[in-house]
Order: sequence, then structure tokens, then C-alpha cells
Amino acid sequence: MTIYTMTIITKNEARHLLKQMMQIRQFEDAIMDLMARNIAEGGSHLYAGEEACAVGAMAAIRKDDYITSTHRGHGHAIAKGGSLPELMAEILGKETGVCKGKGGSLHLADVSKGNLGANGIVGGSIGIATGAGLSIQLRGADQIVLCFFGDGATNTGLFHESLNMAGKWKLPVVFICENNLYGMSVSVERACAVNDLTKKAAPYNMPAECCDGMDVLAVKDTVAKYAALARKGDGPAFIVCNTYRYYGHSRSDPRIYRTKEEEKSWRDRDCIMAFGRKMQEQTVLTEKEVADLEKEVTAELEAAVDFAIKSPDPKPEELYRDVYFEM
Amino acid sequence: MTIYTMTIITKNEARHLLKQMMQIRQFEDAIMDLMARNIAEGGSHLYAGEEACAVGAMAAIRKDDYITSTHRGHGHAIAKGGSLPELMAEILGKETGVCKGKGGSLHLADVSKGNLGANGIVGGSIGIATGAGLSIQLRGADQIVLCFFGDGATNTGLFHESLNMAGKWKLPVVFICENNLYGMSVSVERACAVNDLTKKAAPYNMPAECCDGMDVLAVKDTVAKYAALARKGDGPAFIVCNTYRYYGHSRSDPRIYRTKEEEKSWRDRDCIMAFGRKMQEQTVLTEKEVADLEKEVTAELEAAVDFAIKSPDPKPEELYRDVYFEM
Amino acid sequence: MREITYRQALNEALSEEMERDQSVFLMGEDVAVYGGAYGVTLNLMQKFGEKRVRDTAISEAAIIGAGLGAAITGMRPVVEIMYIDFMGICLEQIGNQVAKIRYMFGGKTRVPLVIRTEGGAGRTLGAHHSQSLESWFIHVPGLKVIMPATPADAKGLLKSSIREDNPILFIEHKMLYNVKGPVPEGEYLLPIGKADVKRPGKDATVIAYSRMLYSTLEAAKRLAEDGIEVEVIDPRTLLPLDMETIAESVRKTHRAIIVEEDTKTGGTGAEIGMQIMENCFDELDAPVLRIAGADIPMPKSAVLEKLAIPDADRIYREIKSLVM
Amino acid sequence: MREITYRQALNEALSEEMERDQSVFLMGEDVAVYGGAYGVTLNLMQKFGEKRVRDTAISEAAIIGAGLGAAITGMRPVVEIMYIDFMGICLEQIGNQVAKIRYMFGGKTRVPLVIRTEGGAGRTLGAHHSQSLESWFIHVPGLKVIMPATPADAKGLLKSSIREDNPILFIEHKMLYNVKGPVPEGEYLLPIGKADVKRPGKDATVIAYSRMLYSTLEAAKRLAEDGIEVEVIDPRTLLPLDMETIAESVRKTHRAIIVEEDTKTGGTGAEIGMQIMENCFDELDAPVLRIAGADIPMPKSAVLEKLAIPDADRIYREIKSLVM
Ligand SMILES: Cc1ncc(C[n+]2csc(CCOP(=O)(O)OP(=O)(O)O)c2C)c(N)n1
Ligand SMILES: Cc1ncc(C[n+]2csc(CCOP(=O)(O)OP(=O)(O)O)c2C)c(N)n1
Ligand SMILES: [Mg+2]
Ligand SMILES: [Mg+2]
Repeated sequence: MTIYTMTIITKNEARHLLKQMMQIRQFEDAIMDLMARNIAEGGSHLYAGEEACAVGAMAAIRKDDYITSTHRGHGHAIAKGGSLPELMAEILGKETGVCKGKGGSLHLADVSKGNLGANGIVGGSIGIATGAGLSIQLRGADQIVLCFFGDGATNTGLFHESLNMAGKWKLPVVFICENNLYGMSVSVERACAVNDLTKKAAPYNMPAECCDGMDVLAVKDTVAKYAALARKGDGPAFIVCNTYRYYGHSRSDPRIYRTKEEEKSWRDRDCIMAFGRKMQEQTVLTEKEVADLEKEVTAELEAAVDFAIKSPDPKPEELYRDVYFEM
Repeated sequence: MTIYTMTIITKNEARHLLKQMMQIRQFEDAIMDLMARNIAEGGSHLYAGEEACAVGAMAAIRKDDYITSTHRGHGHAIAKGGSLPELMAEILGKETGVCKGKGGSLHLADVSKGNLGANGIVGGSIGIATGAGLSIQLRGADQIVLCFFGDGATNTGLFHESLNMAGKWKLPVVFICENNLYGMSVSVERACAVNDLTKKAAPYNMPAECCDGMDVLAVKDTVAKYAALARKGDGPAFIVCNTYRYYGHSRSDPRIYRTKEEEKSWRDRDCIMAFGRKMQEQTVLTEKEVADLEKEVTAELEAAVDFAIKSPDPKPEELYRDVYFEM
Repeated sequence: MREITYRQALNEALSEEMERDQSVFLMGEDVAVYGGAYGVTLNLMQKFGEKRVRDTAISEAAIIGAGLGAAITGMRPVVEIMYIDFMGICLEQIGNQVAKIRYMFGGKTRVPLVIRTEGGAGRTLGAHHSQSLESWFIHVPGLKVIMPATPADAKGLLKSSIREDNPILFIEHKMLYNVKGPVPEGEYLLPIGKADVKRPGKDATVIAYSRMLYSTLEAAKRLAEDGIEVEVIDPRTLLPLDMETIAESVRKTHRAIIVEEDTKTGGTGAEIGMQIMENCFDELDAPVLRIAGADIPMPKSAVLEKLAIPDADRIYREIKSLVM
Repeated sequence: MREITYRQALNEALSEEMERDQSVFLMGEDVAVYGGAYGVTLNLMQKFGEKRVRDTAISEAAIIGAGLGAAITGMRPVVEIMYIDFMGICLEQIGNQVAKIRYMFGGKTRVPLVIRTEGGAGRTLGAHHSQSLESWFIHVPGLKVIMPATPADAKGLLKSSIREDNPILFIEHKMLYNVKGPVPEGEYLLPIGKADVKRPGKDATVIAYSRMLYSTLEAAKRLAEDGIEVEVIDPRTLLPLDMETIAESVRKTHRAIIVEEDTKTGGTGAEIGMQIMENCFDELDAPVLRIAGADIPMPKSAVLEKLAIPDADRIYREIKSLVM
């Protein structure tokens, strides 16, 4: 079990963090269920297990800050303030979805909430995040960007090109690598020349730090530290959150590349359980409060799923709409 | 002036190194002249100033080893045993050129001599070099690959993808960065988040070392060390040779991005002058021998230029030949 | 004849060629331990070892570059790019290096490299996992482009591709992997660059490849019930294109239709249609018809996705109104 | 009217738009200190400062990605890719991200991004610096593709592009930078998606763009001496294509020729020709003729390079034998 340092945390904040993590977990579990019932089609890369990363990171930034997300982006979208019904409807490709049913799981985005989008291309958002950072710098704004990506993405060329640009120009971007040990079936050990992913930032003149991605407060503190630096013009940083995805890479994944023991050892450190327990130990939340929260979230998710299922499909005339902006 | 450590070197080797450097210098000067006379058309990125890199590196490997080269590739081609007349004819796009006049300056290659080619794309050869290393490893051969590229190329995605692959698989590739301080007009300082380019290899689990790219023996010794490691299966290495190109990036370059003083300070350390002087100081070569060598090379170049100019253009029927291999 | 799936046919082709020739090896993302995102390379690592079946990092450009480097130094690599949608990452390496190196080097090298990938829509995966980008590649001289539709064609053409000394882009279709069909046992090779008449007919020539072949054959069956006999030709190789077989058919039927899944504008149908016009203008009773994908990024919605690409119904209707 | 070069026209367009709108900025390799490999951005850094005219590292994918990120967060970037030959490095970012983001996000964003590049042969630079790859991009829905030939079109279209809320690929030609032509002083905007009749005629319609416009106009002059009056149309925008203007002309002349510098197979001429067939089949007296580049990597040799792309001579001869 993770050893938490004592952190001063308000009831409200504890509730918020725990609730968001629960929302994400239940969101993903609901999708598993919808897939099993053949209601959700297509690919969905589930974030279950990694909730502390998105929730901790987002708790460290402002509403008007930007994020970019990944193919495993449901958690980021929820933590960045996305509406559960709209997100769920998007997963089902419905008209009421946050992208009108045109994006789907791989392209969840809501620019109005600062979420510049999930991406079907591994590493595909890292340049976009860098450009958002450049835009902030050019506009003289004091926003920042959190750029999420996986361990696998650190092997893409675009990752390196972008970090070099951000490092050189001191752009306000915090790069967050969610290291869940695998890129699909290929482990970090088999894909990367080094296992210590903080080394990936060595050529880019930015601080790099590892943190426990199963500990929402550890993530929050680490991100907060570098977000503050970025915000005051000190440039980017690279954070590696060690975490784990509970489900397979995608629905059809038999997970032959990892062991049941490994899976169990990570589930034993589950971020929601651990944080709930800790908040109770620290008497920030009561057992009942935690249980009530869970129920509250269950009700929210039921409503979201219901909304999504009942929502209509996009109308045929949507097919050609929004390919271009028309004056 | 560079301080040389005493190295035991035979007359033959000294002659060989000096001669190759002279060949390259005179080759490039001949092209400058041909361009001024509008006989050479198209782009030519001249290697003058950087001769010690190619010559030193090639002196450290075997004939059956491979190299990959760059847009600034005349020096590599000559040092890897290319024939001066064939190379000069190729620059002029003649039928007798090493690539039958179809490649030109940007694509000098001679697979039969282990030169897997110059490249019009910055960084474009780095994957090819990596694949040649993989091929060696798979075939169980004891060859190695030298992969040349510039400082600018270290900012390309392909550089990073390739080094990661080579580092992970311990491929027998020595990556040689010819750091001439600029990628076209953009200095390393303005392009790269770090100035110390050896840091670029930090994520790739390979040794990285800087050497004086104006000192042919320093280059040779450094390359020899890592070539030996690669050959015995210890994997790749990254070498940065600090050097300087005398001419502009290309013919039309007014060189406003650098100072006359900077140019002079490097010319004062000219690799040919310095090595010639040193060989005389160490009584390996006499003044007359050096002068004779120079004359010998001048005659060779005259013959090469003459051959190239007199060679016929490719015949029209060459246009469609060799797009595909036909059984 | 025994029936096996398209996936098995491909797997057999790889396995047989690896057995036959030690210089053949496989490399790509998740091709080894996982057996390929769509299972095409299942069990090959177990059979041939980790040296010859290699998982790579997510580095598409390096995969192609390294494949090329190995191909010109004695090996016969078969590399995989998981989705054709990712090709934009490595198109520089394919277009500038792989396809041009032989010509640029004055014919002094050969490039026995096969690049396998898959494309197409049908799984509601959205805009980054549903594209048909073959037309980018038919615009790359030096490359050959193959898109088999049937298990037998998949096997015969993949085996021939691996033995070919030119670089091949071999494009599979994600919706065909489970399709079964007859495939001869043992050694089975097909010529590259040869179209196949999949259904004879006299009233119109329909050119269809990859997944669209199936929708087209279904439409052809329904048209036959209406008394319209269309000849269905699968070019199988898109570059070089077997215009002889196509033109011969068009000269007989006087009508041509191209069915393609890719977005219409700038698509492969434009080239095929244009070549038909160039070769058979005086024989044409009607303009060549393109039945193609909508000019849009592929939407996630299953309903919209279905509308975005041709199906048997639409093919049937459009051909019928052309021929009647 | 005053005459300025194509290069100056582009430079003016950039300068004026940067003065007009603080959110416009430039970024690319060697665009600032050097002023651009072909001098298009000369003096703009001096005028607008290093913040708004930015030299980047050699990182084409990041240039596009960063341009996109800036475009959807309040800026109007104009980014440069030095040669169109390098596009294969960043085509994923252009094709998957830049062009699709608006649609994928349900219309919730706009992409005011201009990607400037240049292409074409003529300087004997060989296979990696001489390509014409526009047809890859007309196959990318969501993008607009512009290829101006004259200084006035260059200026008017670049200014409109910078003000447009859709992503634009703006392709210049390396052999046109020194070409002079009349350009109105001051504010001058041209509509995107509108073809221009560059020479009126009645005997055939010739569609030519970018550098080929000049060779075509030269051929047209010689044809006129032979009594053949061809109408020369420059589409200027290749995506979306102004088929109305072209079709109207073809309905009048009954003959169409496309002159294109790119390699023929899978080229832009295929799409234009196919659309002409679709729109004007019954009006055509002859098949649409493509006069195009050879299907080869561009050879270095000046002699071969000249043979590889159409010139006025060949255009003259081929049109003459079609029309006679
Ligand atoms: C450029 C690219 N290559 C390959 C893929 C296929 N793919 C999708 S997710 C994935 C693994 C990504 O690993 P990582 O970045 O660690 O993220 P994770 O899935 O572990 O969250 C792969 C290979 C892709 N979508 N994009
Ligand atoms: C991918 C790519 N981008 C840009 C260019 C244009 N270009 C040619 S050489 C060069 C500079 C290369 O710098 P460096 O790698 O340091 O090599 P050097 O010229 O200094 O030897 C540039 C930008 C190119 N050829 N390829
Ligand atoms: Mg991962
Ligand atoms: Mg340099």
C-alpha cells in the first residue's frame, strides 16, 4: 500500500477528487458493460486504474488552462469538467455527444472547456499542446497547458520534436507521461532503450520528475509545482506518473504480455480505494460520506448512460456538415 | 591551434589521411569554381572545413562496413572510396556518374562500396543506417555502420525513433553528428533546447562523446573506440564531432547569421593545414612530400573535372530506366 | 478446396515464406507477442523466434527506414504499419527513400521490402482508424501497391510480394480478416499487376477492389435478378494497374463503374476512370461512374459511417440507373 | 499597374496581414534571420520582431502540430514547410489533425492556419527537392489547396488565406519567385475556390496551374499562330475545384486538356479530368488529355529533368495533334 504523507486537504477538495475518480471508474465500467451488451461499438481504450493521474493533474490547474489528451482520454475529459451525459453520448456516437457523435471515444474534445482533444494517433496531440503553449506565450496570457500521453508515445518522433521546441522556447506546457508500463502489448522495457522515462527529457532543458500515479495527491502536488513554474514563465516540465491500466488495451486484448500477479499488485494499490481509506483515516471524510459519494456517482452514471442510449443518432444531413467552416 | 597528443602513425597512413582531406577540399573548391562558371547547376552543399570528420571516421572502419551520408555528402563519398571522376560526373549529372547522373550531389551513393547514400532529407538516412545495423545483426556478420548527420538532424523525429531502436536492440551503428554549429542559418543555440549535443543520446542507453572534428586523428581514435565496441556486439554509440563549414550552406547563402571572426577562428584551425604541419613536426612527412601530395591531388582533380565535363549527358531512354527492377 | 480466412491466408503466406527464405523477417508494432493488432502474425514469433519476428516501439518512420536499410543490405523485411491512417508519419520514408532509392542510385540497388498495412472503415473507429489512403501511394512511382480482397488473392499476392525485388505496399482491409474463402494448399503464387475478372458480364464493367468487391458482387447478383449482367473486375494491384484487362472489358460492355471506399476527390477511382477514358473513349456509352466514399473525415457514428461509404444497396441503385 | 515579383507579392501579403492583425505570426525553418530559403519572408523579422517571425528547428511535424495548437487557441499562424518534398514527415499532422479536427470535434473549433510551401522542378535538385505533390492533399477533405501562378494571384490569395477560418495548404513554385507581373497597390484580395480564365479561346479548354500556366500560355500563343485558339484556365484553388468555370468552357470548346507538372498516375489531372467527364461527357469531342510529368523520381541530370516535365514545346505539339 502507498504510504501517504499527511497533506492538509479540505473536505470539499477530498470529495471532489474522490468523486471525479469514482466518476471515471464508473464511466469506464459502464462502457465495459455497454460493450458486452453490444451497445457500445468501436474501440474504447479504458482509463480504469489510472484515475489518479487525470484527477490529480486537473486539480492542480485552472479552468481556463488547456489540456491535450490521448486515445485513452475519457478520464482527462471528465476531470477537465466534461459533462458525463455528453461524453457518454459521444462514446455511443449520438447526436447529443460532445462532438455531435462524430468524434467518438478516440476524439473526445471540448475546446470550450479547454480540452483540446483526445487523439487516435499516439503522440498526435503533443505538437498541438506545444502550439497552445506558444499561443499563450504570444498572447501574453498566464494560462498553461497539460499535455498527456502514454509511455509508448515517448518513442514517437513528434514527442521529441515538440519537447525540443517547448524546451527551447520555454513554453508553458507541462508534459505528463502516464507510464502504465505498456504500449498496447509492448512493455516499456521492450520498447524503450531506457526504463527510466525521465531520461527522455534530458535533451530538452526541462526538469523531469517521477511521481506515484496511483496517488492522487502526489500527482496533484507534482503537477502543481511545475504548473506554477510554467505559469510564471519558467518553461516546461516533464512528469512521469507511474500507473497501470486495469483492463486490456482494447476489448479484444487477451493480456498475454503481462501476469495476473502484476495486475493484482497494482489493483491492491487502487487509487480510489487508497484515497478513500486515507481520507477516512485522516478523518476528512466519513465512511458514510464515501459510500454516499459512490451512490451519487452511480446515479449520475445511470442517468448519463440512459441519456446516451436514448439520444438519437445524428441525422443524415450531418454527414457533410462541419467539414469546413462556412462564413 | 589544436594541441595534438603524440600518436604513432606511419608515413603511409599520414599520406592517406592527408591525401583524402586534400581530395575533398579540392573537390569542393572545384565545384565552387564549376558553379561560378555555371557548369555545375543545382544545389551543392560543400564539405570544405569538415574533412577531418569523414576522413578520420572512415580510417577507423573496414571496407566492408557501411555508411550513410547526408545532403553534405561529398566528403563521405570520397573517404569511403568513391572514385573522384565518377563522383564529379555525378555532381554534373552525367551518364558516367556514380548514379548515372540521376542522383546528383544530394544523392551520391555507391552501395558496392558500402556507401548507402547521401540524402536530400535532413535526418532521412538515420533509419536506413539503423536498418543496415539490424541486417548485420540478423545475418550474424561483424560489419558495422557509420551514420553521419548534422546538428540540425538531431531535431528530427526520425533521429530519435532510430536511436531508440538502435539502443534497444544494441545494433552495431555508430552515430556521428557533425556539429558545424548551424543547420542552414539556424544555430544550434537557437534550434536545440540544449547546446551540449551529447545529451541528445541520453534516452538511448548508448555512450556519447564529443571530439575535435578538426583533428583527423582525434576523430579516428574516437570512432575506432566505438566501432570496436559495436563490432563486438556492445551496441551503438553517439559521437559529436565539432567542426565548421567554410562556405555558405548553399551557393546563395549570404551567411548573415555568423560573423567573419567566427569564420576566421575556425579557418585558423584548418584540419588540413594543422595535420600537415603536425606530420612535419613529427617528421612523419617532409614539407616536400606534403607539397607533392597537394600537386598529386590537384592533378587528380583536374582529371576528374575534365572527365566529368567531357562525359555525355544521360540518354533520353534513361528517363524511365531503373524506376523498377525488372526480372 | 479447403476454405480459410483472409487472416489465415496471410499468416500462411508469411509463415511459408519465412520457412523458405532465412532472409525474410517481420517487424512492427505488436506483431510478435500480441500477434498483430488484427492477428495476422499470430504464432509466428513462437515459430520463428524473437529475432525474426520483432516488436518495435511506436516509431513508424524508423520502422520503414530500418526496413529499407535492411532490404538494401541483404534481408527481405516484411514490416507492418498497424493502420494506414498512420502512414502520414512515415510517408517521407516511403515516398522519398523506399520508392526512389533504386532510381536515384542509378539502378545500383534493389529494394525487396514489403510494407503491410490495413485500412478501411466499418468498425466505427472514427476519423483516425478508418481511412482508405491508397491513392496517395499510386502517386509514388517506384512503389507497387496491392490490395487483395479474397483469401486466395491475399495469400498468392503476399507470397509473390515477399519474393519481389521492388518495394510493395500491401494493403489489407480490417473488415475482411474474418472472411473465408477457398485457398489452394501449399505453394500458391499470383502475379503482381494482374487484374482478375471476379464475375463475367456484358452490360457494364464494374471495377472494385478490397472490401468493395464484396458489396459489388452482392449488387451484381441483385442486378442479375433484374436482367443486368455486370462484369466485375478486381484490379488487385493498383500500381501498376492492369488497364489491359479493364479496357478489354469496357470495350465489350461500353460502360464502366468504379466502386471505391476512399474519399472520392483525388481518389483511386479518378485515376482508373481517367485511364478508361484515355483508352476507351470511343467505346463509352456513358461517362465512367465513380461510386465512392463521401469527402469527409470518417465520423464515429455507426449511422453516419454507413452513409459515408458505398454499400451493396447504393451500388445496386447507382449502377441500375446508369445502365437503364 | 506596377510590376513586382511573385516573391515580393507574397512578402507584401504577409507583411500587410501581419500589420493588420496581431494574431498573425510566422514560423518555420530559416524564415526569420535568413528570410526563407527562397527569400519570401525577407525583412519580416526585422519589421515584426523575433516573436512573430520565428525560426524553428528542423522538425516539420512539430511545426504543423504547433501551428494547429496555436490556431485553435486564438492565433492565426502562417507556417512554412521549406519544400513540399518534406511533407511526408508531417502529413499525419496535416491529414489527421489539421484537416479533421473541426469535423471530429463536431464543428466546435475553427482552424485559421496557413501552411505555406513550395514545390516543382527546374533547378536540377534531384528527387528530394523537385516534386509536385498537390494530389496527396486534394485527397484530404477539410483542407483547401491553393497554387497561385501569377504575382497578383499569389498576393490576393495569400491574403485571403490568412483571413480564412479553414486550414489552407498554399503551394508556391520555386521557379516562379522571380517572375514579375502587375499587382494592384494596397488591399487586394481574391476569392478562394475561383478559377481564372487566363486566355480566352474557343477551340479547346486547357487547364493549367502553377508553373505550367506559363508554358501553357506560351504554347497557346504558338497555337494561335496556327489558327488554334485555346482557352486557358487556371483553377488557382485545387480544392475545392471551380468545376463550374471549367465545365462552362468545355461545353463551349468540346475539348479539354490538363497540363500538370506532377507525376501523371494518381495526379491532380486525373481528378480534374474525371470531373470534366462527369460534368461534360456528352459535350466532349475527344477524351480529356493529360499532359503530365513522367512517372519517375526526378532525375538530377538537367537533360532528363527537362524531359520529365511538360514544356511549351510538348504542350504545343500534344494540343495541336488533339485539336487537328
Ligand atoms: C502513431 C500510432 N501508432 C500506433 C497506434 C496504435 N496504438 C494505439 S494505442 C497504442 C499504444 C499506446 O501506448 P501508450 O502511449 O503507452 O498509451 P497507453 O495505451 O498505454 O495508454 C498503439 C500502439 C496509434 N494509434 N498511433
Ligand atoms: C527534413 C528536411 N527539412 C529541411 C531541409 C532543408 N535543409 C537542407 S540542409 C538543412 C540544414 C541541415 O543542418 P544540419 O543537419 O546541421 O547539416 P549541415 O547542413 O549543417 O551539414 C536544411 C534545413 C531538408 N533538406 N530536409
Ligand atoms: Mg502505456
Ligand atoms: Mg549543421
